[in-house]
Amino acid sequence: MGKRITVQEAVGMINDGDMITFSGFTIWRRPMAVIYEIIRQRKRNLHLIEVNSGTHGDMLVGAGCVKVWESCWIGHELFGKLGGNLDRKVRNGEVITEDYSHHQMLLRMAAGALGIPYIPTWASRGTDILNPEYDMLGKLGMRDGSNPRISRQKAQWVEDPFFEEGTLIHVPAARPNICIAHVQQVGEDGTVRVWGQKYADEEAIKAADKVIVVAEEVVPEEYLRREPSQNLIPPYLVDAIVEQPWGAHPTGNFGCYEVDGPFMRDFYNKTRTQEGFDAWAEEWIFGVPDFDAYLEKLGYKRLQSLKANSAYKYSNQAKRGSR
Amino acid sequence: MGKRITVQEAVGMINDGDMITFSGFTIWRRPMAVIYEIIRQRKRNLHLIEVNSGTHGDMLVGAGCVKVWESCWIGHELFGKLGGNLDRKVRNGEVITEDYSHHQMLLRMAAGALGIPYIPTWASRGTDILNPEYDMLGKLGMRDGSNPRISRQKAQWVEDPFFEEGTLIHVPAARPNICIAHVQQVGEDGTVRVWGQKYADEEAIKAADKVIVVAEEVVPEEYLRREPSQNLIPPYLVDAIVEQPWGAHPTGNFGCYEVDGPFMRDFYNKTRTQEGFDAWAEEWIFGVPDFDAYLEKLGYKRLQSLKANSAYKYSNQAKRGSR
Amino acid sequence: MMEKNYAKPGEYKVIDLLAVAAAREVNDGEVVFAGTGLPMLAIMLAQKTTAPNSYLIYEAGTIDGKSLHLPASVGDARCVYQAAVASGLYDVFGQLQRGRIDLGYLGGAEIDMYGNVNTTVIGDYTKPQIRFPGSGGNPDINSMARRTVFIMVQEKRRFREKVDYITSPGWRVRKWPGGQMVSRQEAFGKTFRGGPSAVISNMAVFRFDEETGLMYLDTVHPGYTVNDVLNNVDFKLDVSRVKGETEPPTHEELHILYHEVDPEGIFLP
Amino acid sequence: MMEKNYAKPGEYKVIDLLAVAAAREVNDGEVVFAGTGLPMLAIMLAQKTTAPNSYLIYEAGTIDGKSLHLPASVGDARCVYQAAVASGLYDVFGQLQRGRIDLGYLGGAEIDMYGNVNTTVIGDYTKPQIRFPGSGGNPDINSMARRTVFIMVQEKRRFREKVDYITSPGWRVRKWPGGQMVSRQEAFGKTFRGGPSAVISNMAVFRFDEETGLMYLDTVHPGYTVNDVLNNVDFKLDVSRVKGETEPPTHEELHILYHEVDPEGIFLP
Repeated sequence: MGKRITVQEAVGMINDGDMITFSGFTIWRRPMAVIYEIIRQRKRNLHLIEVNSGTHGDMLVGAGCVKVWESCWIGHELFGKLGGNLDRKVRNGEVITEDYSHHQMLLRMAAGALGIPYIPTWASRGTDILNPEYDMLGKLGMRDGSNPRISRQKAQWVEDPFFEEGTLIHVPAARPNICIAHVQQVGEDGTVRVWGQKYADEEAIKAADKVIVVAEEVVPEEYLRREPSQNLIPPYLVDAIVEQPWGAHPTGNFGCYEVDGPFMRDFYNKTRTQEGFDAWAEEWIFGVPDFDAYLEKLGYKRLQSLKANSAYKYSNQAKRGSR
Repeated sequence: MGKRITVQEAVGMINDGDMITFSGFTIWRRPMAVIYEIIRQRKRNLHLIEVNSGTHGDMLVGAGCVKVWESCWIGHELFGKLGGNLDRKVRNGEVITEDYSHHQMLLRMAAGALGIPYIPTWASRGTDILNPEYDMLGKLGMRDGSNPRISRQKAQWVEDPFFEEGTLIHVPAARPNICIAHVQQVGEDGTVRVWGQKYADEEAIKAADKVIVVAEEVVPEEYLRREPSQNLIPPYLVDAIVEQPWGAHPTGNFGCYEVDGPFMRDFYNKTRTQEGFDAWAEEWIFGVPDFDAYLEKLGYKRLQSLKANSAYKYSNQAKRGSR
Repeated sequence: MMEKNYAKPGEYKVIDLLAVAAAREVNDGEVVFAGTGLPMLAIMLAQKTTAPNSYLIYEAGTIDGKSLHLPASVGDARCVYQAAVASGLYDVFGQLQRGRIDLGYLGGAEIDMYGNVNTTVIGDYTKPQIRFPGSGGNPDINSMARRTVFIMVQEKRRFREKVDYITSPGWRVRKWPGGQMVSRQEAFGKTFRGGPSAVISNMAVFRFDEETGLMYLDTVHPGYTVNDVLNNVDFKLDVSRVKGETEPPTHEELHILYHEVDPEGIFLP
Repeated sequence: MMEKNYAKPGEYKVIDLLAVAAAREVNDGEVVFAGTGLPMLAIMLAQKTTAPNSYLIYEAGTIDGKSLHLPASVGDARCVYQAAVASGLYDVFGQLQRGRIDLGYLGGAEIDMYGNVNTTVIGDYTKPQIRFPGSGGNPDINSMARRTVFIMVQEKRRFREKVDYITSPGWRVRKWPGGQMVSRQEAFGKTFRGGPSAVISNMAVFRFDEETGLMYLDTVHPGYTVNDVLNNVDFKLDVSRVKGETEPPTHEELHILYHEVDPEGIFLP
């Protein structure tokens, strides 16, 4: 139906300065093919707004694409205890961070998806997340309304007048320009099916104004529509479709492939310096023309070892622990 | 696991004066076996709080079980253009009504499910739903906090301070004592699977303090857990399980059976007078000892004609229209 | 382009014309919220004629179903067949509030000259003469979809200067607290989306003046006159802009309605 | 009852004791929120010993999974196997805020004497020395589950009088705006649920005084002394209530941990 585009074209839909969000959870089901291409196309001043971040976010930060990182978490789980690039760039004052808690970020995305400007929550009272001194966008004068996607306040304290249960917090809706989602299957017209845990994908996709869906495979609409209660998103919410097998590597994808732990650990280790990251990016991003070439460089054997067993939904080949 | 009880025992869990909600949508998937038994056990002063109501709600009203009806809609779709009992009892001042819009009721239930006391919405501004003269619970002094489930205000007008988008409405959470849900399948421990449209079941179940699940069939947990992304509710949110085939009759149930239109139309016609309703209830509720006897009275042929074709998920036998 | 083969009065029923006129309000590619009855006929006819790429949402929680048999209500099992998504109210109402819905189809018991609709009570709300089903999603759709088409029965007691209860907001509404009648945008700003764009009755099609928010007569159905309409309206109706006759159903449209959309005669007698 | 067959120091590693001590905090039938690592070991051990009817929720969106292979993170495909529900964050965090969760397991980089935990930065937030991953769900779980158990590394620089950043609220917290340190309930009333009920380190188990909210020493692990603990705490720790030695792991527990819970050695070296 004319929605099929390439990874390169998908990244062309992203503008410098865009507020952007992604599918997935920490090191699972991140749209890595698009992430690499964003870096290759040298997008700048992105405002990441994410329920949680991970390898993909730290990579964008390392490549200098990110001005604001607004989320609750960044790291590589077992394969890297923090976001090496974010850590360094925050220490150097090169990236603006705005911290909310996980539930708050989720609710912010849910409010965006629901079309309301804010939502109440009990979460995270008593913490420095709500310390007005640490409202970084506010301190930098970015809450003046000049960017209509940045709320005028970080949060608000309000008394519950309905049940008199005390003081709660209003957190502002997340309103990204664009969401890039990697999923297992998309129909030719755009119906999205996600297998396994859905994370916060529904909220992220619905909160965004534009949606790019990258899928392991594009399948007939009729096939997905045999079980409509297993589908997450209808076609008219999807602006563009990219078919990219393995497109979430090195993050994992339920039913498709494992997290590539050694690849991720190597990445993390190299992010402890900018030079290290730059060399890594030179090898794995700038040194290859596109994602298929990247997969070729990884090689059949490595990919095959990550491939999910179709009964387990994960690989039972990859060695994971010390025994 | 000790959660299996009878319809009679389930109704024993309901107290006079309880705030109560149900699964389903208008004339679909309502827990009718329990509704009949509530009437048989002559529960009184119930406060119905429903995303929408239908045949079941009007039946409870007709039987004198209901003090407050708080919802957005009541009727029998094609088979009865309004709630005959509610219409009569409201005209006679015998039932208190509190009107919200559909989206507002849904959001109220969602707020209850989310554990927050209220939620903002743009819905239904400019209508008499928000006319303070028509805040019936307020006018009757029932918003004084003596019942902690009744909010102190019907709604609140608030300016959006985050994106300056204007005046919106806060509606209070719905906090029922109990939700009674009729579903297709429940596991022995309480995992709930709903086929087809989910309506507002997830919100209603999660908002309530106690949950009774009536299912067409109780199945092994292991069976439902083969596809966990198709399940709606985990076991620990379910307090009691009742197995009752056809338990939603005369309302319909996706994949199981059709709405019994003629039965419903007959019911509706009789509700135009209290005497008519009373005679109907005498025949179909008080005149039979339990729901299985009611099904026996309906008879095999009638039930079989309603039974869903397993490919279509509805009956292709029942004559529906004029041609 | 093939010339249209119109049916003559007597070759179709009023309800057919209602369905056809309503179907013509859909633009191709739009996302449409439809309720039980005529709205279903309208959108399904549109999908089979001029708007094949439009998407149909049912309030109970199905999106873009391709029903093999006409649903008798939006909660019907028939809604789910070949749907893109079968979910629930939270999904579809959330999309509505998020601004994703182009067009809603609604009905009502009473409508006033500003398009305010009543589906709640006749008489005083606190002591009514009749209690109707209530709002359902009427006010939600009519204040959060980009535009709304109402389908109504044309009677003097239904087209009133003032309705007994504003269930669904027209172009001038009550602002609470206080209750003054003010324009939508004046009352609530740009976040108040949509509103009634057309009212289709069994006699005519009405639209609304962008400035004043007042209803005016747009076209009169074949077989009726402007006077027929005026005799069935209880307020001063602007008839100065009548464009002429409502386009009648074509034989092809009637065929689709009776043989493809509602062959069982659920809504079409 | 069979007599317990305890392992002696040297027959188990510190991490084994941590997992076992944490597992003992679960009561049967409880609903438990567990993060990656030791929390997973603890709840899975508990399910195989003293709390077979407890329910395990992973933050990424699975409920009561019966993993065949130990997940390496809460987003792992392995979490889904034989789960009651596989959904997403909106479901499980909603249940948390609704008050459905009995126990959360958490970790942290720093903890103060009131149980405030820091997982965000070392140094000034606006110009940090280290930027950690951030809060994740730590503050959410620790203010909305009925109680929380923290698992920490025992070091002077980690058990501090005051943490650099309160990521997760202890028993006396900052009330904003203003920033005074006040008790949870004083600050926010009864809707502030839960809080840290135990801190389990590699040396000891700590609990909190109900009145003052101050941490005190509860039990010391075999092989450590009260003085060892005092030397690794940077505030005045109440050691007057020490109950004695932490119950060591049994051979059965160790067998389950190494052969059933983590046979691949994902978290257990």
